[in-house]
Formats: sequence, structure tokens, C-alpha cells
Amino acid sequence: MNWLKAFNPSDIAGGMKLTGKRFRQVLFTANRRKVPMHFVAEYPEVKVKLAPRYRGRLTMIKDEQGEIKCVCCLACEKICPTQVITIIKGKKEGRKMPFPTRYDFEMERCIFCEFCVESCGFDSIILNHQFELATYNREDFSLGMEGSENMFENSAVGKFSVAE
Amino acid sequence: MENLLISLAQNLFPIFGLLAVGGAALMVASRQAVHSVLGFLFAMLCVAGCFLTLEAEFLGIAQLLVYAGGIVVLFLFVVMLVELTKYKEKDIFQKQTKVALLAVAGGLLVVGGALRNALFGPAAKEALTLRPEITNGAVLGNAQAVSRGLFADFLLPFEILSIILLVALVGAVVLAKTERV
Amino acid sequence: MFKNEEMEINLGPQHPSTHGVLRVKLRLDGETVTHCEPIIGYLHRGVEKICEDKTFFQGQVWTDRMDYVAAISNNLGWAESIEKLFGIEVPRRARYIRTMLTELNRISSHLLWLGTHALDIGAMTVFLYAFREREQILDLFEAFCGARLTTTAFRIGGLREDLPPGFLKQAQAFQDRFLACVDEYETLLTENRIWKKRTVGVAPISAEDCIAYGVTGPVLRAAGVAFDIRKAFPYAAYDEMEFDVPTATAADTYARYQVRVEEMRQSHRIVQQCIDKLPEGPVMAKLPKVLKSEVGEVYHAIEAPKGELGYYLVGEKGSGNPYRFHVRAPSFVNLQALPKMTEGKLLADVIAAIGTLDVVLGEVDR
Amino acid sequence: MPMTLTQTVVMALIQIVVLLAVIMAVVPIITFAERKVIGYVQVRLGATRIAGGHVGITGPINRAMWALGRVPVFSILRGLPIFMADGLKLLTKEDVIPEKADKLVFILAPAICMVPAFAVFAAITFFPGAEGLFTFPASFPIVGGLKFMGFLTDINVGLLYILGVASVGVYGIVLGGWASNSKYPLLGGLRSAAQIVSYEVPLSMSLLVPVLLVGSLSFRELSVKLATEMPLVAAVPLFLGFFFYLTCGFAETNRVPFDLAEAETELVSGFHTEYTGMKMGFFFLAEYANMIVVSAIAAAFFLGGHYLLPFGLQSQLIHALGAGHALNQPSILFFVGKVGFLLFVFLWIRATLPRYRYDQLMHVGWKFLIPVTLVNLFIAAAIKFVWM
Repeated sequence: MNWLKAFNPSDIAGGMKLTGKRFRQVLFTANRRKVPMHFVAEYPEVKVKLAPRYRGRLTMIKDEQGEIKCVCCLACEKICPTQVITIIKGKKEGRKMPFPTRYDFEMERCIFCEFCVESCGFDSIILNHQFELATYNREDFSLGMEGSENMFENSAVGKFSVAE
Repeated sequence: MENLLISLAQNLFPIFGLLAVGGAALMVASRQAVHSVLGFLFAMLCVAGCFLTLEAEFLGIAQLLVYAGGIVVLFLFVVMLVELTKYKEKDIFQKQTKVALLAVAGGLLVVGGALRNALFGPAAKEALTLRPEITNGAVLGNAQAVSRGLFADFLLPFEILSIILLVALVGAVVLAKTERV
Repeated sequence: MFKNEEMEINLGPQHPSTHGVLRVKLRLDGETVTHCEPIIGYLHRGVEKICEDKTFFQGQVWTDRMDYVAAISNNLGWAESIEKLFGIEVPRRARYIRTMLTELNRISSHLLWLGTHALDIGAMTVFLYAFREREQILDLFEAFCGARLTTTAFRIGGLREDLPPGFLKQAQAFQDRFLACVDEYETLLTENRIWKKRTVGVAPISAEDCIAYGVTGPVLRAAGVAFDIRKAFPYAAYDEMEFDVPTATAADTYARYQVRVEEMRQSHRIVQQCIDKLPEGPVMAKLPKVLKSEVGEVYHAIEAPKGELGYYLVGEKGSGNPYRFHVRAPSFVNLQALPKMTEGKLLADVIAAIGTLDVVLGEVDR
Repeated sequence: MPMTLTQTVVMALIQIVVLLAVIMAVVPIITFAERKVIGYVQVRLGATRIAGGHVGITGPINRAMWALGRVPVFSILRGLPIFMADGLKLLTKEDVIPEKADKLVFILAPAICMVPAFAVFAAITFFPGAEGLFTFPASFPIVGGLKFMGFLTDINVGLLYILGVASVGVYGIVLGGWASNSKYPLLGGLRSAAQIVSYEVPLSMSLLVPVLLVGSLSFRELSVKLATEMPLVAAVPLFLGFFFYLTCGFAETNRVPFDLAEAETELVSGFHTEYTGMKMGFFFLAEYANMIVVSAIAAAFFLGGHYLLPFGLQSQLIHALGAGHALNQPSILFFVGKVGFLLFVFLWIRATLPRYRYDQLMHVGWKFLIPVTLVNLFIAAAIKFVWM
């Protein structure tokens, strides 16, 4: 009498009930945030809230005087697993510490591991929360402090804090 | 306009008939087996059209359902699976031209004789007129007429035929099975 | 009458159901598979060789990219094998956090498996339901380390930072609703007659064959062998956790499905224990400034979501990089069983078999 | 007033054009509904915008749709212009014909698939009642004074016509798969041919139940008499037959869980793998048109057609309330509602169920459906013999 089981629709009905319930919930709820299990963010209009520790694009930080914090210790250059950072050491008038005349960052190879930030003893670089990094030109991925201001960010947000 | 349409409607049967012959010719002439099947299909559809113009809707649709929908699909199935391209190089007549011509002539003779009998023979008049209960068909639709024929007037031949078909079916299954083992 | 003509088809490397760039060369008699040969290497990057050129610290980013759906498990194996090589003692809190994240990762990996496997068999809704929960787990990863997929989560000797504020609450919120979600997947699949028809008895492989091929993980456990490295050779904080090793005896696709679903529940249990019992303390061990190894070799295996993930490292005296590095990737080993599982079956079963093996091509090809 | 032949032909042409226009409009909307329904089932939103964002010519449309998102129920209409974008895309896409394909058959196949799918509509009665819905004013040049009927034809073998014509559609799939000269489409075409040929048998058997109960093959007569003249017991074979018919209908239209011909995870996308542009669009149109036909037949024969109650229960209501009661009046709304619900069921099922394996599909067809539909036919025959 095994074939009689084929007439028992409970297995399929169970699934249909669940999917039907979900359909109903989405259809009849005005405020989608109140729909259970609804996590869709409509991206260009609504942006998701990133975690504080989010690893975005590499950025250089200036201190309160607007001075670049980097002192060319080359720690980031050394630790970078994909070797995307190139620093050329130099000097600047009125500054005791070494000054990077060039700080080149090849974003197309960057894997966003944050090792550079971790190795930096002077908190002079940070991975910010920028994630819309796609461009139409390959050149746009070559960032650097020379000639382009897009490597800088004035305030450093302390991304890591103690546990609760 | 009206006259044109009427003459078109009256000549639908020969149009379908010619198209059917064309399909059959395509089927025979085509070197690509699938195109042959397509020609066959077209011929079958036109034959169904012939039936429809003769107001034998049931027969026309049955033709469509059985031949176009069932049998030709199976033909196509087989033809698609069997790689026929490798036989392309061979001479299609294979030195049997004389025998083939003889057979064709014989076949034509038989068909011609039958046609002659049907058209000009003693029973021609009777055969070409429809039975009155169908022509004044207010009582019976032609589905009913066909079923009356199959299940009342000619029940025994019909059943015998189906038994023969069943035997053939079982035989085919048996043959297919033994070949596998 | 007709000679059986076999047809050779390539399943992949661009095919909707080969989970990446796996290419399976199939010879079909009708729809029956007479010969099956997985061809790999389309994603080969030489991870092992690259890691030999990098320092121990840097190597971790390459482990992220092997089994990219279970990056944290890979990170754990890498970190622990180096700790074993240098004899570093990891603080207890760090071990708990590692365990918690690894188990969350196991859930997310199994969710991805469940979703894609169900999608392969045609149940498209399960895919999105499973990915919904996976997103929540990835949010947790993002909160912890800033990345969702290529996490680079751990450091040799412990963790880079402690848990961020609010993490445990977020994790608890996930924990509270996850079991209901598993029930939801099961409603759609477990009793469904079509799902059962497609999986029961499909792609079987016996325990003996599993052991002969070296197949590990849920595939082995579904054949009745209760081998789980978390129990057999505990690492991280598994010796302090209570959990069961789910097994089944049918050794078919359905059994593997049941085992993996049950594993998700067990992982949920472990994560709960980690949250409840999380000890206080430091998260990083005292380390030398630069790791320079002695001559020595170490093999350390962990139970990755796919099976036994082993790292073999040879140290060279005075060098900061491994002299030799080898990965025993579970996907690679498990994939060998594919011909055994599928020959003589139907084309659709090959799809089910690839799904049930849960291979990740990043790990197969390395 | 007897019609002249010209009037008949012109009348038919007008009705055909109207019908085609309606179907051509409905089919893209179903494809849109499919995206939305499956999206909602999966707690997503489905399609919500057309490309171009909030700027340029698409700006006002997208902004309006964004605002619509906050209205419950109606928010499902968000993204409706997408079906036009889809059509535009299919029409303007490059039409690729594989080099080694059999070009004639390759081009012919989508048409062979589509023509029967649309021809079937000729025999379906959309509006109840024999009287015309709309009479052309006498001042119209050719068709003045003629009635616009709710159906194209009402031939006395309407049901057979539907089955027969629909069965020709399989050639499109098989030939499309063969002509692509590629392995996956060939497998897809073969699968689908075998599937459709086998499921035609139980499909016809389950449709024979209403035919047997009424004793007619005319679509209109069937749908009216099934609703109004059935004894109470007839609900049993009709109820069972409905489910068998729907199962076979899913198989005939290649829909989940029987979509093996295009099973994307196995055969990439089956018989239309090599097709692009509007040729693929034709296959799509045919599939969705077939869905409408299957739903319309199920609604007409099993769910009570233009009447309120399904499974022949309407006749009980007529007994109880009398034929003049408002609930006993046929209405196009009932019919369209039932067809719409069945189309929704198609999408709902697609979102829920996995797909069968090829051999299992054949098992279900031959070893389960054919016997049970035969038994169901016997039940119907017994009812006809005893109660009618």
C-alpha cells in the first residue's frame, strides 16, 4: 500500500503553506521593515549600515595641524602581502621626522587585509568605509598622495575599541 | 470580394491536397532525414486540413492528434538519434534501380486501378455521396457518427484490430527486452 | 541492431551547476553515465608555493582564498599550525572566540551548500532562505574583523582585537532565530517527495570506499563513521564544548543532507556555549617580534566544514617563511570520489553528487 | 440575419486580432508576475526598477515606482514597466545562429512552437452565454449589425482540437534542440519530446472525465453543463481529475517540477540554449501561452468555468436557490479569477518544489498517473451509468 502515500499531499502542502505565508506577509505589509525575515536593502537609495571595523579603501590620516602623520617607517610596505604600497622617503621643511615624498597605493591589487594599518606604529593610515570603488579607468586605481588628494581623510575614527 | 472568398473556400480541398502532395514530395526528395520528417509532418497536417474542408472535423482532429502529435514525433525521435550523415556518400540507388522502377510501376497500377474503380466504377456514385444521416446531421455530430460506426456497427472488427495491435505491441516489447539481455 | 553510440559531454567549466570552474568529462549512453572524469586546475594559483615566499604572518591572506566560503576555518588551521610549530600557548578567551567564529563559519558554509545543492535539484526558494541567514553570519564577521568573505580573522598567537562592542548581542539575536530557520528549510525539503526521490539512494559511497579514497567530513559521517577531528583530536576550545557528532548509515545524498542539517544544529549549540561561557582575559599571547623558526615540521588538521583540513608546514632555521607548505584540502580529496559515486547513474545524479560533495574549487585547485 | 462569407471572415479576423493582442499583453505580464511572486515568496522584492536610475527619461518612472513601494498590496506593481524593457531587449538583441546549425529548422522551430500555442485559443470560450457581448452598429461598412462573440469558434470537437493542436507544439522544442547542433539542446529536446508524448496520455484521460460526464466535445457546452447539470457525486471524479489534470498540465508546459527540458542546472537551459533574441522570446511566449491554456481548461472544466462553484457543485446551488439567483449567473470575472489563481499556482509551485529526475518523471507518468486517471475514468463512467 506504499503507493497510497502518493495521495497524501501533506509534504507538498507543508512547503506550499510556508511559501504562501511568506508571500502573504510581504504582500500585505506596508512597512517592509516589519516583515519577518525581510533584509533587502534597495542599494542606491538605501545604503546598508557598515560595521565600524569595515575594511574599505586605504586612506592617509593627517593630524590636528593638517600634517601627514606618516614617518616612512616602511612597515606597511614590508608587510603588505600583495606589495601594493610604495613609499619614497624624503624630507620636508620644518619637520623633524621623515616625510613621504611619494606614497603610492595600487588599489587594483589591494586585498583589503588591513595588515598595513595593523603594522603602522603611528596610526597614520586607515582603511575607511568607502566601498563603492569601481571605476571605468584603470588609472583611477593608482592612488597616491602626489598630485591627488583622494588618499587623505582628516579625522581618524578609532575603529577598534574594547569589548563590551 | 465575396466571390473571391467563396471560390477560395470551395477550393480549399484541392489546395490542401496539393500542399500535402508537396509535403510528400519534400519528404521523398530531401537528403536530410529530419527535413524528410518535417515534410511528412507537413503532409499530415495538410491531410488533416483536407478532412476539415470535408466537414469531417473529428477525423481531421484525430489525424492531427494521432499522426502529427504522436507518430511523427516518434519518427523524429528515431531519426534524430540515428546518425545518418555517414551514409551520405553512398549512392542512394544502390544498383536497385530496375527493381525499384518495377515496384513503383506495379504500385501505380494498383492505385490507378483502385482510383478508376472508385471514380468511374459501378459503385462510384454511391461511394461518393455521404450517408444521409451524416449529411443532414442535425441529429449527430460527426464525433457521434464515428463512434456509432466504431462501437456499434463495426464493433467486432474494431476489437479484433485492437487485439492485433496489442499483440504487435507485446511482441515489440518482448523483442526489445531480449535484445538488451 | 543499433550500436550504442556514446556521447561525450563536458559539464563545465562554464556550467550553472559545477560550483565554479570544475569540469567534468562525461560519457553518456543515453542519459546514463558510463564514464566520469573530473578535470581540475582551472583555478590554480599556486597558493602553497606563494605561501613559502611569504612570512608566516602574511600567509594567512592566501588561506582565505582557498575555501572562500569557509575562510575562518582556513584561518584557524593556519594560525593553529604555526602556533603548534612555535609552541605558542593561545589565551583561553581567544580560543573561545575562535571556536565561536569557526562554528558560525561552519553554519554559513553549510548554508551555502544547502542553498546551492537545493538549487541544483530545482528548489530555488531554499537557496534564498539559506542565503538570508548566511548574510546575518557574514554581518557578524564584518562586525568582528571588517570583512565578510576574505576575513583574515585570526593572528598567530590569538586575535588582533577583542570582540567589538555589541557583538555578543548581535550573535545572540542570530542564535535566537536560527533554529526556526533550519526548521523552515526542513519544511521545504526533508519530507518533500520530490526531494526524497532526488536524494534517497543517489550517489552512494560506502564507508570502506570513503576510507580508501580518504574522503572525510560529512560524507564520511553519513556513511556511518563517527570521525570528527573536533572530538578525536580536539583543538581550539572544542575539548570544553558539549556537542554530538551526527552520523547516518544510508551513505546517500539524503543521509548527507540530514547529517549536514544536524551539524548546523550542533554548531548552533557550540556557538551558544561559547557565548554563555566566554571567559575574560587577554586575547593575544606574548609573541617574539619576528617569528624565526627552527628546523621542524608540523601537521595540524582541523575539522573544516567540508572535512579534514590539514596544514603541513616545514620550518627552516632562521627563516621567517615556511620552507615547505602543503594543504590537505578536503574538497580536493572528496572530489576524487565523484566517479565512484556517479558511474552507471543518470546525468541528473551527477549534479546531485557534485552538490552533495560540497566542493569549493578554490580549495580543490589552490 | 445570415452572414455573408465576407462578414464571417472579417468578423473572425477582428476577433483574432483582439484575442492575439490580449494574449500578447497578458504573457509579458505573467513573466513579470513570475518575478514578483517568486521574489515575494523568497522575501525579496523582485523586479522594482528599470535601468537608468533616478535620472534621465527613466527618472520619473523610477521615482514613481519608488513611491509606490510604500503602498501595501499595490507595491507589487512596482517595476511593472520592466516587461516592456524585457520585450525591447529581446527584440533588439543580436540574433545568433550557430554556424553548424541547420539554419532552416533552427529558424522554423520557434515558430512551430508558437503557432500551435496561440492557435489553441481559438477554441476557448472566454465569455459566457451564446449571445454576443457587443453588436457592431449597422453603420459599420462590412460588419454592421454583427455580434462580437465571446469565442472564436465553437466547433463540436473543440476539446479534441485543443489537444490536437497543442500536441504539434512539441515539434518546436524537439527541432529546436536538434537544429542547434549542440549536445545540451539535443538532450533537452529529446527529454521534452518523450515527456510531452507520455504525459499526453494521462492528460487526455483526465480530460475524458468531463467529456464522459457531459457527452460532448464542445468547449462551451462542456464548461456550461459541467457547472450546471452535474449530480453531487460527480464532484468526486472532477475533484480528483482536477489534480491529475493539473499535474499533467505542469508536465505538458515544461514547468517546475517537470521542467526537465530546460533544467538549467543539468542542461544549461535545455533546448533553447543556443537561441537568442526574439527566437528565444518565441519559446517563452509559447510556454506562457500554454500555461494560460492549461489554466483556462482547468478552470472551465474542473473549477466551474464561468460559474461560482467548482467541481460541478454549482448545480446544487441552482437547485437550492433557483436559476435566476444572482449567485447562479455566469460571469467572466469568475473565469478570469480562476485562470489567474491557477497561473499564480504555477508560479507558487515553481517557487516551492524541486524538480524530478528524468526517469522518475517517466515513472510518475506511466506507472502512477495513467493507472489512476484510468480508475478515475471508471469512477466517472459508473457515476454516469448510475446517477445520470
